[in-house]
Amino acid sequence: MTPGYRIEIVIEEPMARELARTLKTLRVPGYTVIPRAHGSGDRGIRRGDELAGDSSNCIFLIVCDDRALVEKVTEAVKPLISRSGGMCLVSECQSLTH
Amino acid sequence: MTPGYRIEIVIEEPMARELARTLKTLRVPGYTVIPRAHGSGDRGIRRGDELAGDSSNCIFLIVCDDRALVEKVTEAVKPLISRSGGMCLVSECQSLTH
Amino acid sequence: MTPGYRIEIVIEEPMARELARTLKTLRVPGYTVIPRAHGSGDRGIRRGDELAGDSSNCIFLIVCDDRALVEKVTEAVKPLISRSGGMCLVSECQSLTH
Amino acid sequence: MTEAFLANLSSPPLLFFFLGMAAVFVRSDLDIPGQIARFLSLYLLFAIGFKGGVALAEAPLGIEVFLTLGAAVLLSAAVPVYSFFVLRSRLGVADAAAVAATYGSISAVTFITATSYLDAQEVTWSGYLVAAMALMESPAIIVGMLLYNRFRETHGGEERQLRWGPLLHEACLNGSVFLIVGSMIIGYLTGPDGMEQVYPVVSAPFLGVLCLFLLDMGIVAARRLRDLGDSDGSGKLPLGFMGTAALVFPLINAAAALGFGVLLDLDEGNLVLLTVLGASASYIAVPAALRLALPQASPSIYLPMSLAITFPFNILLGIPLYHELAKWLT
Amino acid sequence: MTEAFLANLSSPPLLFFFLGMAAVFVRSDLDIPGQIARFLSLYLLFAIGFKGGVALAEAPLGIEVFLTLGAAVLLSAAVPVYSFFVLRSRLGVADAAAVAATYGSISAVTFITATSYLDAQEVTWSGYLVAAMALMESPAIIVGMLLYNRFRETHGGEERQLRWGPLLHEACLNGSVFLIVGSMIIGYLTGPDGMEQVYPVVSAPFLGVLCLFLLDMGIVAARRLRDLGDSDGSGKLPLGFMGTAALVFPLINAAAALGFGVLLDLDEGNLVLLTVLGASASYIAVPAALRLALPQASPSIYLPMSLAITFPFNILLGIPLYHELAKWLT
Amino acid sequence: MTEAFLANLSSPPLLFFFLGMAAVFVRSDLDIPGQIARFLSLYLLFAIGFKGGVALAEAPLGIEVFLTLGAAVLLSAAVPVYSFFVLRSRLGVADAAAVAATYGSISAVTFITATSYLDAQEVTWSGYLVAAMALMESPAIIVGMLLYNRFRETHGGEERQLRWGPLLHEACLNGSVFLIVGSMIIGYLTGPDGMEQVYPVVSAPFLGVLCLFLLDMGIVAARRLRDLGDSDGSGKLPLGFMGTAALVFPLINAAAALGFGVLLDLDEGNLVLLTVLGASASYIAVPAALRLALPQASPSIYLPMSLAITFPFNILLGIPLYHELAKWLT
Ligand SMILES: Nc1ncnc2c1ncn2[C@@H]1O[C@H](COP(=O)(O)O)[C@@H](O)[C@H]1O
Ligand SMILES: Nc1ncnc2c1ncn2[C@@H]1O[C@H](COP(=O)(O)O)[C@@H](O)[C@H]1O
Ligand SMILES: Nc1ncnc2c1ncn2[C@@H]1O[C@H](COP(=O)(O)O)[C@@H](O)[C@H]1O
Ligand code: NA
Ligand code: NA
Ligand code: NA
Repeated sequence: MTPGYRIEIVIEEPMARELARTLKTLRVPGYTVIPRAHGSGDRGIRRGDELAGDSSNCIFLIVCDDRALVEKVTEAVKPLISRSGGMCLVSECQSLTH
Repeated sequence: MTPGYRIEIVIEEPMARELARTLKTLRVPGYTVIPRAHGSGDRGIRRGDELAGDSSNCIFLIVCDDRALVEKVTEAVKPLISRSGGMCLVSECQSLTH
Repeated sequence: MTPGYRIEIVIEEPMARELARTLKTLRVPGYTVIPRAHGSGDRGIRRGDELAGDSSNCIFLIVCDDRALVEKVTEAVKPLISRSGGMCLVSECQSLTH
Repeated sequence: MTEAFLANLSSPPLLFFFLGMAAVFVRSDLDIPGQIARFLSLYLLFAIGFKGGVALAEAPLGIEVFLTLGAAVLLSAAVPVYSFFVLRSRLGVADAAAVAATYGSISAVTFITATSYLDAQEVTWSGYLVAAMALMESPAIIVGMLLYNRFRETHGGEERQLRWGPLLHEACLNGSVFLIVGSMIIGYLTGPDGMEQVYPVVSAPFLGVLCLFLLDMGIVAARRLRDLGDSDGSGKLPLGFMGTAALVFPLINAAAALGFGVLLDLDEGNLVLLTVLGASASYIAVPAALRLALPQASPSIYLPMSLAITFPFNILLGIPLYHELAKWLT
Repeated sequence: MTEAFLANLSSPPLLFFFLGMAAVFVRSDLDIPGQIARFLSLYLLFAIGFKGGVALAEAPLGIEVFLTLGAAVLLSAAVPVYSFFVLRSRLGVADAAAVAATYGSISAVTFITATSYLDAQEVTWSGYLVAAMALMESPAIIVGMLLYNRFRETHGGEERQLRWGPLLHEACLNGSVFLIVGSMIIGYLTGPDGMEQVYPVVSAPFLGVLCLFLLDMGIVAARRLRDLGDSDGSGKLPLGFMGTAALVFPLINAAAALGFGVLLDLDEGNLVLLTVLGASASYIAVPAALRLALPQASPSIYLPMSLAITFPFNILLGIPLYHELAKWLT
Repeated sequence: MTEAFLANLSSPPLLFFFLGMAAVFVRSDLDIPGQIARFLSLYLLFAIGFKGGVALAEAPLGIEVFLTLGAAVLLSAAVPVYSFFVLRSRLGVADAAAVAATYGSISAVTFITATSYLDAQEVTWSGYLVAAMALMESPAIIVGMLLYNRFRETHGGEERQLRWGPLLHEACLNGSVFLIVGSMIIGYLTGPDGMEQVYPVVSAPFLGVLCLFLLDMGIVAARRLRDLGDSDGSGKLPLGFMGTAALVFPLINAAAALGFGVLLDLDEGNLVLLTVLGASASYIAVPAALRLALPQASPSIYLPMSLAITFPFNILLGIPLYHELAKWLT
C-alpha cells in the first residue's frame, strides 16, 4: 500500500470523451469511469432518462501518487466544469496496484 | 479547491425518491446518484436482478462544506436506513465546483 | 457515527463472483458493488462494450471498522489484481449503519 | 391426466423456464441483462392488457362479468385474512402480514402462462379475466397493511394510524397495475381496429417473448432457491414452514377460487384462469409496495416463498392440475 | 374537422402517449428502462430510414424532389434567424441561439408519428421526405452557432472565431443523423429485395414499437413539464414567455412550410410532412450538439420548450391541423 | 466469382456492418446500448439453436451426422496445436496458447451470417451443423490450456497441475454454449409444433435482428481496429505479426475444414458451414473463459486479432470465397 490521491470528477456524459482525451494527454496512470449517474445541482435536475444521454452525469475516478499531477488534472477540469457543470473532489487514500 | 465533506449513502432503490425529496428540503447544494448497484449486508444479498428494481441499491454522493448540514443529512438518513437497510459514510475532501 | 475504513476495489467484471466469494469467507460485514464501469490502465482501455462483459470493470465498496480485516481483504485482493488488473484503495471515514 | 402434465411440461415456455433453472444449478454464467428482463415484463403486461381490452370491446358485458370481478376482489381481500392468522403461528406480525398480502395478490406471469397454456389446449377464455387480474393486485396489499396495523405492538401512546394516502397510492398506482389497466383501456377504446395495427407487436411474438422471459424467471427463481439453501445453516429462516406454506397456500386458495367459479357457473377456460389468479402469489407488485409501506417485513421471507416456490409450482404442476379440476367440475 | 382531431387522439400511439403522461401526473412509478428507450428510438430511425431509402429506389427522382429538399434546407436555415431576434427580447444571446437552433431543426419522432397518421388515413407520401428530414437536422445548428458567435459579447481583444471543425462534426455526424442517412442509403441500395428480407423487423412492428416509444415519451415529457411547474416559485425561468413561444413558433413555422409546399405544388401527404418538419423542434440531436458546442446555453430553457410543449402540441393537435390546412390548400 | 462477392457485400447485414465501421471512422457518436447488444447476441444464439434443434427433429440422423460432428471436434482440437507452435515464434507461451484457443474455437455470429448468406443464395444446409458449432466452442479452450500448462515456465518445485474442474466448467458451461445447446435441445423436443408457436420471434425477425447486431459489431470491431492503430507508436504489440496471422490462420483452417468436408462428402451448404466454422475465431466465449482460466494472456493481443481482423475478413470475403471453393469441390 502506498499513499496517494483519489480524484473524483462528476461531469456530464457528453463531456466524457473530451475528458478522457485530456487525461491521456496529462499522462494519468489510469482512470475508471462510472457511466449513467444522475443528479441535481445548480443547473437543475439531470434525470439520466434523456434519449440521447445528454442529461446524464458520469463519474471519473483517478488515483495517482503525484501531487503535481493532481494539480494538473484539477486545472484541466476547471474549464470543463465551469462551462457545463459538475464537480471535482480530491482526497487522500492508500492504494495498491499490481 | 475548498475543504468540504463527502457524504455517501447506500440505500435501496425504491427509497431513492424519498431521499431525494428529503435532501431537497434540507437544501443540500446538489447530489449525484449512482443507480443499480447491488450488494450484500445484514439483510442478505441484493442481487440487482429484481424485476421491479426492488432488490437493487443506489448510492447518493453529496458534497458540502457545512458541518451542520452534514449533521442534518445524517440525522435525516438514520430512520431511512434503520427501516430498510443501507449505510451512510462521511469523509473529508477538497472540492472544486464551478 | 463510528470511525471506520472504506475499501474500494476496481476489478474486472468476470472476477466479481470470485471476489464476492472471497469476501464472504473473510466475513466482511457487507459490500456494495457498482457494475459495468469502464476505464483505462496499464492493460489498455476497457471499453465496457464487450459482448460478454469481459471488458468491463466493477467497483466493490466495503466498509468496516476493523483494521485487521482491512489487511486481510487487501492481502486477498492482491493476487486477483496482479493476475488480471485493477486497483485497491483504502481510506478513512465515519460510518453510520443501522 | 398425466398427459395434461406432460403436455404442459413440454411446451416451449416451460422448457425455457427449466433451462434457466438448469443454468443456475450447473453454475453457468448465462444471464439476461436486467433492463431487458424488466422490459420483457413490461411488454407482457402491455400485450395482455391490450388483448384483454380488445376482447372486452368485442364481447358484450353481461352480469356474469361483474359478478366475477366482484368475486375476484373478494377473494383477494379474504385470502390475506385467513393466511395472516395461520402465518402468525410462526412469523412476526410484519412478516405474516407481508406474506398474507403476497398470497392474496396475483402473479401476472403465472396468469399469462396459463392463458398460453389454454391457447395451446384450444380452450377459450374471456378478456374480462384480465380485468379481474388487474383488480386483484391491490386489495390484498391494503388488507395486509390493515392487519399489520391492527395487530402490531405499539409503543407508549403511539396511535394505530395508517398513512392511507401513500398506501393507496402504492397499492393502486404501481407501475405494473397502471400499465395493465392503461393498456386494457386503450385496447378497449381502439378495439379490433387498433389490434389490427399493433398485431405484429402485441400478438404474434407473445409466446416467443414469454419463452425468453421465462428463461430469465428460471434463472431468477433458481438463484433465490439456492440462496435459501445457502442460508440453511444459519437457522435464521423457518425454511420448513416457509416451504410448506408456499405449497399449501396455492392449493387452498385455488380451491376457494374454484368454489367461487363453480358458483358463478364459469366456463372451463375462465374457471381455470380464476383459479390460477387465486392460487398465484405476487413477486413484483406486492414486494415493490411492501418495500415502501412495510419495510419492517423481511423480503428474504416473502420473496423466495412466492418467487422460488409458489411460482414454479403453479406453472409446472398447478396449471394442469387446476385445469383437470375445472374440466371435472364443469 | 373535429373528426380528424378525434381520429388522431384515439389512435393507439397517441393514447399511449397520454398514458405515459398520466403515469407521471398520478405519480405512478411506471418507467421504461433507459437503454430500452434509447434502442426504441434507434430502431425507429433505422426503420424510417430504411423505408425511405427503399421508397426512393422505387420512385423516379424528379425535379420536384430536389426542389423540395432545397426548400427544406432553406427553411431549416431561415427559421433560426427570425426566431433568434424574437427570442432576444427576453433571453440572453446563448439561450436565444440555442432555442432558435432547436426550432429550425426537426423532431424525427414527430415526423414518424405523422407518417403513421397519414398511413392510418390512407394518404400516400413519398420516401424523399425522409431525406428532407435528415437534411433539416443540421443546418439549424450551424446557423444558431453563427448567430451566437456574431452577437455574443466579446471580452477584450477576443476574436469572434468559430471552431468550425468540431461544430460541423457535431452538426452533421451525430448518431441520429448518421443512422437515418446510413439506413436510407442501405435501403436505397438493397431496394425492394432488401425490404422483403427485413420486413418483419423494419415494417410490421413499426406501429407497435411507436406505441411503446410514445409511452416513454409521454413519461419523459410530463416529467419535464412537472419540473417546470416545480421551478415556478423560483422565478428564474421566464415561463410565460417560454410557453407562448413554444406554441407560437410551430404555428409560424408550419405556415412558412405550407407556403413553400404550395409553391412547390406538393401532394397532400408530402405537404403535411413538410409542414410537420417545419413545425417540429428537435429534442435529441440539437440538444446533444448544443451540450458540446454551446454549453453556455441553459438546457432547462430549450429542452422543456421543445420536449414538453411543442412536441405534445404537434402530435396531439398540430398534425391533424396541418392536415386540414393541407387538404384545403391542395 | 466477383458476382458472389458483390452479392455478399451488398446484402443488408453486411451493409449495416460497414455502416457501424463507418460510424467509428468518421467519429460519429452512434452507439448501441450495451445491454441491447448483449441481448441481440443472446437472441441470435437462442434462435439459431432452436432452429437447428427443430431441423434435427425433422431430419433422420444418419452416420454422416456423427462423422461430421466428430470431424468438427477433431478440427477444433487440432487447430490450436499447430497454431501454438507457429505463434510461439513471436509470442510468449500464455499469449500463444490464448490465440491458439481462439482460432480453434468458432464465432457464432460468423456462422449465423453464413447461414443467412446461404439462405439468400437458396443453398440448403442441415440443422446438425448447429450442433457442430456448439461442439466446437469448448475443445479448443481445453487444448489451449493443456498447451500452456505443458510449455509454461515453472518456478522452483511448482507442479504443472491444471485445475480441471473450473477449466472444464468455463469451457463447457459458459453462457453462450449453454444457451445454444439448451435451445437446440428444446427445439429438438418441441419440433415443428414448437416452431409454429414461436415462429414470429425465432424465425421471421432473424435477418432484421442480424442487421442491427452487425451494426453494433461494426462499431465494436472498428473501435478495436482504431485502438490498434493508436497503440502503433508504443511498439509494445507485434502488430505486423498479429495482422498477418489473423488473415492467414482462417485460410489454413478453412482449407483443413474443406478437406475434412470433402472426405465426408458433405453437400455444398454443409461444406460451406463446416469451412466457416474452421475459419472463424471466437471473440465471446473463448475470451470470457480465458479471462478466468488464463489471465496471464493479454486480451489486447487475442481479442483484436479475432474481432477486428478475422471476423470482418470472414464475413466480407471469406464466406463467398469458401462458397466458391465448395462449389468447385462438390
Ligand atoms: N454538492 C454536490 N454534491 C454532489 N454532486 C453534485 C453537487 N453539485 C453538483 N453535483 C453534480 O454535478 C452535476 C452538475 O451540477 P451543476 O453544474 O451544479 O448543475 C449535478 O447533476 C450533480 O450530479
Ligand atoms: N459494510 C458494508 N460495506 C459496504 N456496503 C454495505 C455494508 N453493509 C451494508 N452495505 C450495503 O447496504 C445494503 C443494505 O445493507 P443491510 O441493511 O445491512 O442489508 C447492502 O445490500 C449493501 O449494498
Ligand atoms: N490510476 C488509476 N486510477 C483509477 N483507476 C485505475 C487506475 N489504474 C487502473 N485503474 C482501473 O483498473 C483497471 C485495470 O487496470 P490495469 O490493470 O492497470 O489495466 C482499469 O481499466 C481502470 O478501470
Ligand atoms: Na392469489
Ligand atoms: Na422545425
Ligand atoms: Na475455428
